[in-house]
This record gives sequence, C-alpha cells and structure tokens, in this order.
Amino acid sequence: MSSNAQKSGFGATVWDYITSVDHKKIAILYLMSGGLFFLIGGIEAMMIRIQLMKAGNDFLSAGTYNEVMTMHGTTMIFLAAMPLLLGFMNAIMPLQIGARDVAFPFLNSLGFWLFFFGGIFLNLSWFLGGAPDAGWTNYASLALASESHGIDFYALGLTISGFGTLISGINFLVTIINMRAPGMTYMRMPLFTWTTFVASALILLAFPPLTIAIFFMVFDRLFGSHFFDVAAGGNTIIWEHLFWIFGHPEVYILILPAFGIFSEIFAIFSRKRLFGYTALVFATILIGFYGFMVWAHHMFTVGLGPTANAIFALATMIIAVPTGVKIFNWLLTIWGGSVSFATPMLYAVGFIPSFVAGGVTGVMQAMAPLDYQLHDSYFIVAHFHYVIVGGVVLAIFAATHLYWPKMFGTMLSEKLGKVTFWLFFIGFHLTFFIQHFLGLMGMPRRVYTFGADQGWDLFNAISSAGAVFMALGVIIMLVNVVLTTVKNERVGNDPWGDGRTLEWAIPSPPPFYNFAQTPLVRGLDTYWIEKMEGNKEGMIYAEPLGDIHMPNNSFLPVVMSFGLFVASFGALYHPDDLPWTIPVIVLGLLITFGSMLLRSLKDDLGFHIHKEDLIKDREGVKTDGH
Amino acid sequence: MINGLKKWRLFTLMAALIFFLAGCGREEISTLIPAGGVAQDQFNLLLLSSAVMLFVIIVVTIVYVLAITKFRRSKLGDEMIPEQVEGSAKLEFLWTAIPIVLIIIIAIPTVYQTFDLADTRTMDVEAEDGSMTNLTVNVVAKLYWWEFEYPEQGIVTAQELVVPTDQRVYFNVVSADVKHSFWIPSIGGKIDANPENTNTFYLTFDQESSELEDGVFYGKCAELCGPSHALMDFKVKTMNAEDFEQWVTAMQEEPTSPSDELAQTGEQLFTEKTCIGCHATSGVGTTGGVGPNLATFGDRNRVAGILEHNEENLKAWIQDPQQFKPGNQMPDPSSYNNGEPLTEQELDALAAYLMSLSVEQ
Amino acid sequence: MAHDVHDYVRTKEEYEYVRRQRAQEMRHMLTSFAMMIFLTLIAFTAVAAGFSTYLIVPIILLLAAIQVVLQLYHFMHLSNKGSGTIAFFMFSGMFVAFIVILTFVTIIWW
Amino acid sequence: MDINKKYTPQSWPDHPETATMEGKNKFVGFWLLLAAESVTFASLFATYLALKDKGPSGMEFTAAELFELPLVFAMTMILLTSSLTSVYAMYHMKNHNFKSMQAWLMITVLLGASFLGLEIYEFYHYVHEGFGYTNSAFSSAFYTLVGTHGAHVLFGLGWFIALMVRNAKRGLNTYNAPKFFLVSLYWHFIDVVWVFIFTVVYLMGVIG
Ligand code: HEA
Ligand code: HEA
Ligand code: HEC
Ligand code: CUA
Ligand SMILES: [Cu+2]
Repeated sequence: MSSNAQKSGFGATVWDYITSVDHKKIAILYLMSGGLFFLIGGIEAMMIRIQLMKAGNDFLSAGTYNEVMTMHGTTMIFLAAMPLLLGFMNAIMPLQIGARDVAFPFLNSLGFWLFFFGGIFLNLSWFLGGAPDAGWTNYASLALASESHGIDFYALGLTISGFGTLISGINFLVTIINMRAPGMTYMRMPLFTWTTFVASALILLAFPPLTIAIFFMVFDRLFGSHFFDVAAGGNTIIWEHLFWIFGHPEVYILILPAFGIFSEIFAIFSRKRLFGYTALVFATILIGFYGFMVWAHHMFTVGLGPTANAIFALATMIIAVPTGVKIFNWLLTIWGGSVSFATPMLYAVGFIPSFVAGGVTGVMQAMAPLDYQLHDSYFIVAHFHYVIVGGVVLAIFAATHLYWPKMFGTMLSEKLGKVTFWLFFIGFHLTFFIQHFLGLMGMPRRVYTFGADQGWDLFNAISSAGAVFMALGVIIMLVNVVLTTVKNERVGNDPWGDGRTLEWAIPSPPPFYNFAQTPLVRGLDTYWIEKMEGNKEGMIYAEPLGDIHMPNNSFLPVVMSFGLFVASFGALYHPDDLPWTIPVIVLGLLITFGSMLLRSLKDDLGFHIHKEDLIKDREGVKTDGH
Repeated sequence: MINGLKKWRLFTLMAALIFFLAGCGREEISTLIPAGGVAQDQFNLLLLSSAVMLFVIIVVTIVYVLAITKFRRSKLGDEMIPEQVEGSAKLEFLWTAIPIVLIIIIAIPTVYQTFDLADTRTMDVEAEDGSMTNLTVNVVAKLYWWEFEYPEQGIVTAQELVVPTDQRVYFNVVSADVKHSFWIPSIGGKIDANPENTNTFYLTFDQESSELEDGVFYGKCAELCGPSHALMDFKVKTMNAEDFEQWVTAMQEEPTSPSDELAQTGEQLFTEKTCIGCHATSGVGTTGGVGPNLATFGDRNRVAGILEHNEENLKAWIQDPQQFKPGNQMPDPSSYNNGEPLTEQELDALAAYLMSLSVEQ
Repeated sequence: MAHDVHDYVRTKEEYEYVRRQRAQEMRHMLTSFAMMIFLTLIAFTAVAAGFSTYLIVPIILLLAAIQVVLQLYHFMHLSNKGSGTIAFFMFSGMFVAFIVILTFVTIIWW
Repeated sequence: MDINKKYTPQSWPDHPETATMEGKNKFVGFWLLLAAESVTFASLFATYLALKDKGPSGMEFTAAELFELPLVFAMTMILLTSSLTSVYAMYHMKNHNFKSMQAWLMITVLLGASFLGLEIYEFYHYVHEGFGYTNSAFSSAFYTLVGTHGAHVLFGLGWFIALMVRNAKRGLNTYNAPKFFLVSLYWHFIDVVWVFIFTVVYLMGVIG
C-alpha cells in the first residue's frame, strides 16, 4: 500500500503503522479495522435475515439470536460506521484545511488504539461465555437480569472505545479551530470539514452521558451499586434517558459526516460550486444543535406523560426543516451543472431518494401518538436502515471510491464500482422497504421467530432475499479492492479532474508531511480558484520553503490502550469471586497510568525535515518517512 | 449509466404492488385494519402523515429527476464549465417556509392526540352506588406471560384478555420483572410495562372477536425482554357488554370438580405434582401468581400464548416447557416429580383436567 | 510548527507597565475571591437559619451560578480575546448540562 | 521550539501558555475537555437528583438526616482558598517568577490534600454509621457523584506534583508553561463543580 512497503519489509511496515502518529496512516488503520468490523456486522446481519427468512425457522436459537442481533447493532454503529467515518475525517480533513497533521498526533493514535482494543474486547465475548444480548440499547432492567458476562463485555468494551472516540472528537475540533491554513476562514472551509467539526462537537457533548450511563451499569453489575436496581430504590428509566441523550446525537454524528462527503461529491461531479454554501453550513449547525433536544422521541411509550411527549414530538419534527434545506441545496447544486456519473456520484444520486424516504418516516415516528403504534416494530427497523444504510453506508462507499486514489494513489475500478452500487442499492431497497409494512402489520422488532399464523412470511422472505444482493455487492467491492491494489496504476494529484478543495492540490498519496509549504487560501474551493486562474504551480503559498517540524512515532498509545484492556478483564470477572481479579485491575491500570506518566515525563520533541530533503522530495527522489 | 426515468417507473410499480399486498395483513394483528377507536385515530394520523410525506417525496422526486436527466455531462459535452452559482435567498426562504407549513399541519393533530390519548381522568369516576363507571384492568407483565386482574370484579385471568366492546377500558400496566411492552396492534398503540411505575392508558374495542377468522385479536410484547420475547404473545377476546357480564359472573363462581373420571385424576395430580403451588384454578383472586391462572384454560385459544390449543400441545408443553419458550419460568417435570418425566397417563389426566377448566360453557 | 515563537524582549518601561497591570489584575482576583467566600457564607447561613425551602433553593442556586461566572471569567480568563470559540463550546456544554438536569427534574419524570 | 531556551522576566511572553502552537492547541483542547466534563457532571447530578432519598423499603438514611454541614462548609472554604492560591501561582508564572510559583503551587497542593483528607474522613464516618456504597440507590448515587469529584481532586493533586517535580530543576519555559496553566484551569473547574455539590447535595439535602 505505501511505497516504502517493498523497501523495508513487511514487519517494519507493520511496526511503522502500529506506532505511527501520521493522520494518513491512522486513517488507513481506521479503514481497515472499521472495514473488518463492517464485515463482521454484515455477517451478523445475514444471520438475522437467514433466521427470519421463514416462519418458525431454527437456524439460530432464541438466545443466540438476541446475541447476534445485539452485536449486529453495536458493531455496526460503534465499531464500523463511526470508525470508518473517523477514518475519512482523519485522511481528508487536515488536507482540506492545509494542515500538516492534526493538533495532537499522539492522541490521534491513542484514540485509534482505544477504539481498536475496545472493539476487540467486545467481540471476544463470543468466545468467552456469550455475547451481550439486551439489544444495542442495553436497557437496564434486562441488562441487569442477563446472566452471562455478555453485558459486561458490552459495558467495558464501549467504555474503552468511547474514550477513544471522545479523544478523536476533541482532536478534530482543536485541529479545525487552530490549524487552518492562512486565509481559510470558517466560511471558506469545505463542507466535509464543517460536518467533521459539528460531528466532533456532538461527540464532545454526547459521549459523556453514555460514559456515565455505562459506568453506572458496570458498577451495578460488578460492584454492587443500585442505580438501576428497582428493589433498592433504583430506576431503570435513568439508563434510557442517559442512553438516548447520547443516542440521538449519535445518529447525527453518523449522518453529518455523510452529508459532508456527499456535499463534496455533488460539487465535484457537477463541476459546480455548492449551491447555498452558507445555508448548508447553518443547516449543519442547526441539526447538531437540535440533536440534543429530542432524545425522548425514543421513549414516547415509556409513559413520560403527554406534556413531555408533545414537547419532544414538536422539537423532533423541526429537524426536518434544516435537513430539507440541505436536500434542496444539493439538488440545486446538480441543477445547471455538468453532471458526470462516476461511481461516487452514483452513490450520491442514489442517496437522495433513499435518505428522504428514511427521513420522512422519521418525521412520522416523531408524531407521538402514531409512534405508539410504530415504536419497537419493524417500521422502526426500516426507518433507521433507510437513513443509516441509505445515508451513512452509501456515503462510506462513495467516500471509499472518491478518496481511494488520494489515500492509496490508485483508482478503484469504475466498472466494478458500478456493479457494486447497483447490487447494493437494489438489495437495500428490497430488504428494507418492505419492512415498513411488516411493522404496520404488527411485527415487533427483536423477535427471533414468528408464527406462520401472523401473515408475515412473504414479506420477510423478500426482505431476506434483498440482503443477499447487498452481500454480493459488498463481496464485489472487496474484489475490487484486491484487484486494484494488485494492479496498482498510479494516479496524479487530481484524479477526478474536477477537484475543488486543497486535498486535490497535492500528490496522491500525499507525502508524510502533507504540504511542503503551507498554502494560502483565497476563497471557497480554493484549488478550483487556482485552477480556473491557470495557476501552473497548483497553489499559492503562505510561507517560503523551510524546515518542517514533525512528531516522533510512539508505541505508547498501544501500551496505554492495552493496559485498559487488561484492567477490563479484571473488572469483568470481579463478581465471580476469583482471587486474581483485583491484581489484574491494578496491573492494567498501572500499565496505563505508568505509560501516561512516562509520556509526560519524557520530553518528546519530534524531529525536523530539512529544506534540502523537501526539495529533493519535490524533484521525485523519495525520502523515507523516518 | 442510470436511467432515472426507468428507475422511477420501477419504483412506482413496486410501491403499487406493495400497497396491494399490504391489504393482506391479518385483521387480528394489523395496524392497517383498526378495530378500535385508538387504533383508528392512529391510523388516521398515519394516513395524514403519509399524504404529507408523499407530497414531500413527489416534490423532491420531480426536481431530482429533472436535475439528473437534464444536466448530464454526456449531453453537455466534456469541456463545459457551468456557471458557479452561489445560491438564492429566495429559494432558501421557500424551502424553509414550505416544510414549516407541512410540519404545522402534522403537529396540530399530533399534540391534540397526544393529550387525548393520555386522558385518563374519567378512570376513577364512581357511579352513585360507589361502583366504578368504567372497567379497569390491571395488567402485570411477567417473563413471558401476562396477567389480567379486574380489581372491581375481584377476578383474575391470564394470557387472554377479555373485554367488552364499545366502551372505554382503562389499563394499569406494570411489570413484575424486566421491562415489557403491552401492544394490541389492531386495537391501539402500545405502552411500556416498567418495573418501577404503573403506566395508565385506555383503549376501546369496536369489533367482537368472534367475527374474526381466529376468534381473537393478537397481543404482543413489544420490548425485548429475554430469549422468549418473541413468544410473549397474548390474545384478546372482545364481546358485547352482556356477554361480558355473563363471563364475569361465571368467573366469580367457585369452580366445580369435573365429572369425567380422567379429569378427576388430573385434578388430583394437579395438587400432587404441586402445580397448584404456582397455578390457581379459580378465577377469583388478585395478581401475583407465580404462574398463569388457569381458571379459563379450557376456553383458551392457545397453549402458553403460542401453541395451538389441543391436548397434544398441552401435554408436550407440560412435559418440556423450555422447548417451546426458552428461559420461561415453568419448571421441568423432573424438578417436581423426583427427577422423572411425567408418564403418559399422568399427562393425559392433567390435560383432560385442564381442558375441562372453563367458564364459558 | 516551526516558526511560531516570536522572541521579543520588553523595554524596562514596558516591563514595569505589565508588572503593574498584573498586580492590579491580581487585586481584582482577590476581590472576586472575597465575593465567593461571602456568597458561600450567605448560602450557608440561609440554610442554617432555616428559611422556607421555596425561598432558599432558588437563592442558593443563583449564588452558585454567580460563583461559576466569577471563576470562569476572572480565575479562568474566559473573557480574554481569542477565547470566543472556547467560550462558545463551554456554553454549549453548559447548555446541554442545563437541559439534561432541567428535564430530569421536571417534565420527564412521572 | 527550543526546550532549553532560557527566559528572563523581560523576554517572557505575555501569554506564555499560548505562546507556541502546541500551547495553543493544548489550551483549546483542554477547554473542550472541560465542556465535556460539564456534561459528565450534569449526568451525575441529574441522576443524583432523581435518586435522592430513594432506597429499599425501610431505608434508614436520607439526606436531611445524614449530612453534617459544618464539616462540608470547612471543606468548601479550603477548596475555594486553594483556587485563589493557584491564581497566585499563575500570577507568578506570568511574571516568570518560578520560585514563587512553585511555593504557591505547594500551598495549593496542601490545601487540596487537606480537602481530600476531610472528604475521606467524611466518607469513612458515613460508612461507619452504616451508610455504605451498596446501601441504596441514594447511597450509590451520592458516593458516585461526590466520589467522582474526589477522584478529580486526587488526579489534580497528582498532576500538580508531577509537574512541580519534573520541572523543579528546569525552570519555566514555553514548553511547560501551558502545562502549569492547564492544571490550574483544571483546578478551578473542580472548584466550580464543588460549589454545585455543596449547594445541590449538601445545602439542598439538609433542607430536604
Ligand atoms: C443516521 C441515522 C439517523 C438519522 C439521520 C435519523 C433521522 C431522524 N430520525 Fe431516526 N433513528 C435512527 C437513526 C437515524 N434517524 C435509529 C438508529 C433509530 C432507532 C434506534 C433504536 O431504537 O434502536 C431511530 C429512531 C427514531 C425514532 C424513534 C422511533 C421509536 O423507536 O419509536 C424517531 C422518532 O421520532 C426518529 C425520528 C427521526 C427524525 C425526525 C429524523 C430526521 O433527522 C430526519 C430528517 C430528514 C427528512 C425529513 C428528509 C428530508 C427533508 C425534506 C425533503 C424536507 C421536507 C420534509 C418534511 C416537511 C417532512 N428516529
Ligand atoms: C451502521 C449501522 C447498521 C448497518 C450498516 C446495518 C446493516 C444491515 N442491517 Fe441492521 N441494525 C442496526 C444497524 C445497522 N444495520 C441496528 C443499530 C440495529 C438494532 C439492533 C437492536 O435492535 O438492538 C439493527 C437491526 C437489524 C435488524 C432487526 C433485528 C431485530 O430487530 O430483530 C435487521 C433485520 O433485518 C437488520 C438487517 C440489516 C441488514 C440486512 C444490513 C445490511 O445492510 C448489511 C450489509 C452488509 C453485508 C451483507 C456484509 C456482507 C459481508 C460479507 C458477505 C462478508 C464476506 C466475508 C468475508 C470476505 C470474510 N438490522
Ligand atoms: C414454579 C412454578 C410452576 C409450576 C410448579 C408449574 N407451572 Fe405451569 N406455568 C408456570 C409459568 C411461569 C407459566 C407461564 C410460562 C410462559 O408462558 O412463559 C406456566 C404455564 C403453564 C401452562 C400454560 C398456561 C396458559 O395459559 O396457556 C400450563 C397449561 C401449565 N403451566 C400447566 C402446569 C402443570 C400441569 C403443572 C404441574 C404438573 C405446572 N404447570 C407446574 C409456572 C409453573
Ligand atoms: Cu416481554 Cu418482550
Ligand atoms: Cu433519535
């Protein structure tokens, strides 16, 4: 993948990636592990669909089904969709603002490794006595009653990976606030950067409630507290509130970066400036803002009372307005453009009807009295797969095609890309459209089986058939990646020809220091401006060529994360009365805090790349990263 | 290359097909065939909102299809650089204002219905003689079955809710263990059974269930509650007020011993094998049983809420309840029968006895 | 980044001036501190004296809120120029915090 | 940035904490962390309020009976004062007066430690009376809220000490100035949280 792979041997490359603090390499790590978890989550989805393909099927037992269903949701949201998006943010956002790296390269690496170890920890539950089985929402009464250690894996795993995500969020925020190239005002930032910014702000304020809720869960299950223990005065609704105070912003953490990706694509492939850039920016901010005031729409049937339900219903509906603004501005971006249907654009064009369909069902669910019927039925499943698969997953696939050349220096096959799109797109609608009706016909969600006497057989069969198409699409995408990597035809700075933002102004893949000279930004779509003015050099620069300061690689993030991983095992087995649990907790925490102390005591000042090397580099002589 | 128009046609075709199929939902359970006032209100909201959403989709689709067909590069030529339009305040205003109007259209009935459906003020109204004017049922959800208590009438039943038509029935819903949710799709939306508080709401039943193909409405547990969440079904029998009165009176009577000999052996076994410790057989009582009250077992539509109601299934259930509902709270025979399964004769007797328990004849 | 430390050596007069400025600022800090102590005392005595609950609760909450402002703006220098963005985030955080607590103690409970 | 560069009070920048890019980043990042911490504590407070005085039937302890204000009042005063002493430390930091800064930091640490000591005593006292962590939902919520704050104090003390020891020989420079500044921000934040704990948990607890 990287050019020094052949040069320095496989082991060295792996070590280089593991210790890397370079945002581009960390992005690749996110992409690989997020992709892996996507496949795992997808296989779980296939198992769900196989089990439900006919009435009374016995492919999965009742208990196993609940585990598979829970792990599907949890894996897809926390370990696949979010990390994949974080991967693209890492790869692209610093380039878009003309930065040399993110604000805290070390923390960037730490964020990744926390996520990774958290994800591994969670998935180890399959082999260590059973996966979590209380749904991805993990409602407290059932979670406390669940007997296996699955729930503990869920709680501890998500704590670890949650810290990682929070760290990444802060990192991106600081990067965008402090490290923009000269001339890059807030209102000149590309939309993907904007959505990264707002999504990171949501991460910042939404993850703490989740952390606290999980903290309560861990203490209730493992250390004898009574937050959710009704008999001792506890209250399980607290979990629901805290979870959804996090959970609703979470879905916007997923969709906003997706919106950003599509905004880039619409502009590039329509060869046109984004229509209503300002409106798009403010709509993004508004969505983020409202996102915090609607969480109780997941709890209409809990019995909060009509006042709460009415208020939250109205607050929820409002979100349709800024989202609609986005949809129409995208349409008007296409309007009057010169539209090329390259694979990324195909995804973007497929996204609009899919997401609108999912969004309007969301608004229907926001009507509290109607939601009394819809809640916890397959209608909900249909809604959120329409917005998530039709929005987020399509965006991830689109971004994969769009940014693959930028990240790896070679283009994914367009032909296979289009095959993937059509298979996936058709399969997606086939699977989920019909689920709306299943819900309306009375089918509750999270059921491992259904009787032949309920009249749901046919639609479930259709739905399962659709999933097969999606799987085929994904497999072809994998084939595409392999073939492309083997062929390895190199591309230039701006492989799509119509790049508008800074990332297209530098080589693909960019050198490890990104911009040899920090560019000067003269407006929105700054690279387009230079291109239109016929600037041969590509960009105008804000500084003369000079030495560049770079951070050192570090193995400490892996060690810190590993410490928490170890400590979690101690905590997990704590209630089993085993003698080694407390020592293991202590050991793990010692590893983590010890390496933190080491980090703060040892001065790590990084190194400099000298001007001469930069000049050599520019003339095509490869310098090694280190 | 995509052909937007073709795709659109495909879509409409599919949509039409599916709407046609949707009519096939079973009337025992479909929210699309409302059989109660609440479900009707909610169905009306569904229609209203679907209309609004359809309008939104149509508008978006028109602009969308035009945009992607008119401005393709293959038509415009590779060299064309479009005008870099910044935006339009007028348009922004338009597509902010119209959705707001649409939202208002659906918001008003939403708020109205939210308060209307939560209006349980008349629940505790007493008639002059001190009796309640309205029927109230206390619903207790338990790992994987439902208990229905009629406090005013002093009776309790399980698995099958029996209610009169054409009047408001109030429900107090609570859980005895983990969270469940009480849902009768064709009668009205759900309400959660929380472990920490009692939720209150009402439903009305407009249609007598005897008119249905299956003789009962289907009720569901709609909140994940463990392995057998999918099997936590209950049934609803609706009847006119007169029949209901009769049913209540029959419930209030002490059950008489069966006349049939086999069933009498069964009755004995029922005590010997300690079934009686968990299962009451008299309709008079209050909630709190470990197992479902079996006073009306003979009138049931299903065994344990899911199995077809016949002796075969009943015997199979008693012999191995876990096989049918994983994780349910009814023990294996071996646990109360000295480690042995029940014999075929014992099962026959028990089944005969249980089938004889009835208040409807 | 490489070139961000600007070396500047103040003249004697400039130096004296900033010293004086800082000393004065420090005196302001002392005043804020005195106020914080004072506010805490009031809250404490109000409770100790046992006035009506409905009167006391809003008052002591208000007093706490004033202390927050003092800490943020005086001790933590949130008003410094260039702190606009962080103030925005800090207030967003407090806003979310506020809604969460507000709903938990009002409409959202039975 | 050169870590060995020596400064005099005259050459010391006006805002040493944000004189370098690293410093600026740390400064902004830390404030963002504090915003997240606000939400964290809000979740704890909200839960505490929901579970206040809730317990199994026959629970003995309620807030009104349990808390002893004088002790908590003393703790409040100590923590407030430590906030002021850390301001003094920053005052000297800005004047590039390393010795005085270290001295004031020392005082801050001592005050913080005595606060923590009193808190531990308080907890010990309650537990001794039978109000343990696993007693009731109320006790869990109480100890978790106040204990989380206590853990923050402990972490702050460790941070102070680590910085003081690490830089004892090195003196002030633009590399460590941001670190000193951040820990003092952290300390103020802890103080703010305590003001609310004092008000919401103790004062409002006592009035019932
Ligand atoms: C990416 C993820 C994502 C996104 C973007 C959304 C977007 C929205 N969601 Fe969704 N939602 C989920 C993921 C998402 N959701 C998930 C995962 C769940 C289930 C969780 C679980 O229980 O497991 C869920 C559940 C859920 C519920 C709870 C249902 C229940 O359990 O009972 C509700 C209720 O209000 C809801 C509403 C909405 C609304 C109003 C939007 C809006 O943001 C949509 C706005 C968009 C549009 C409306 C379309 C474009 C607009 C126009 C073209 C303008 C004109 C439109 C109108 C005037 C209507 N969602
Ligand atoms: C990002 C989020 C995300 C994504 C992408 C998906 C994707 C899919 N989901 Fe899922 N889903 C959720 C989030 C998501 N889901 C959540 C949160 C829940 C709720 C859980 C809960 O109730 O708690 C849920 C629940 C859920 C249910 C309801 C379960 C129930 O209520 O009982 C169903 C049922 O059809 C389903 C199906 C699918 C399908 C078919 C896909 C498909 O799109 C998947 C497509 C992907 C593939 C098909 C991958 C194929 C891979 C291969 C073929 C591998 C080849 C192998 C190698 C090379 C090793 N999902
Ligand atoms: C420890 C308690 C317990 C004992 C003993 C017990 N049961 Fe049960 N029984 C239950 C529970 C709980 C259920 C509900 C299971 C479910 O549906 O999840 C049940 C369900 C049933 C049902 C189905 C009820 C219905 O409404 O459809 C029948 C029939 C039944 N039991 C018969 C028996 C017989 C016969 C015996 C003795 C030989 C027996 N039970 C012993 C607890 C018990
Ligand atoms: Cu009970 Cu699901
Ligand atoms: Cu939501």
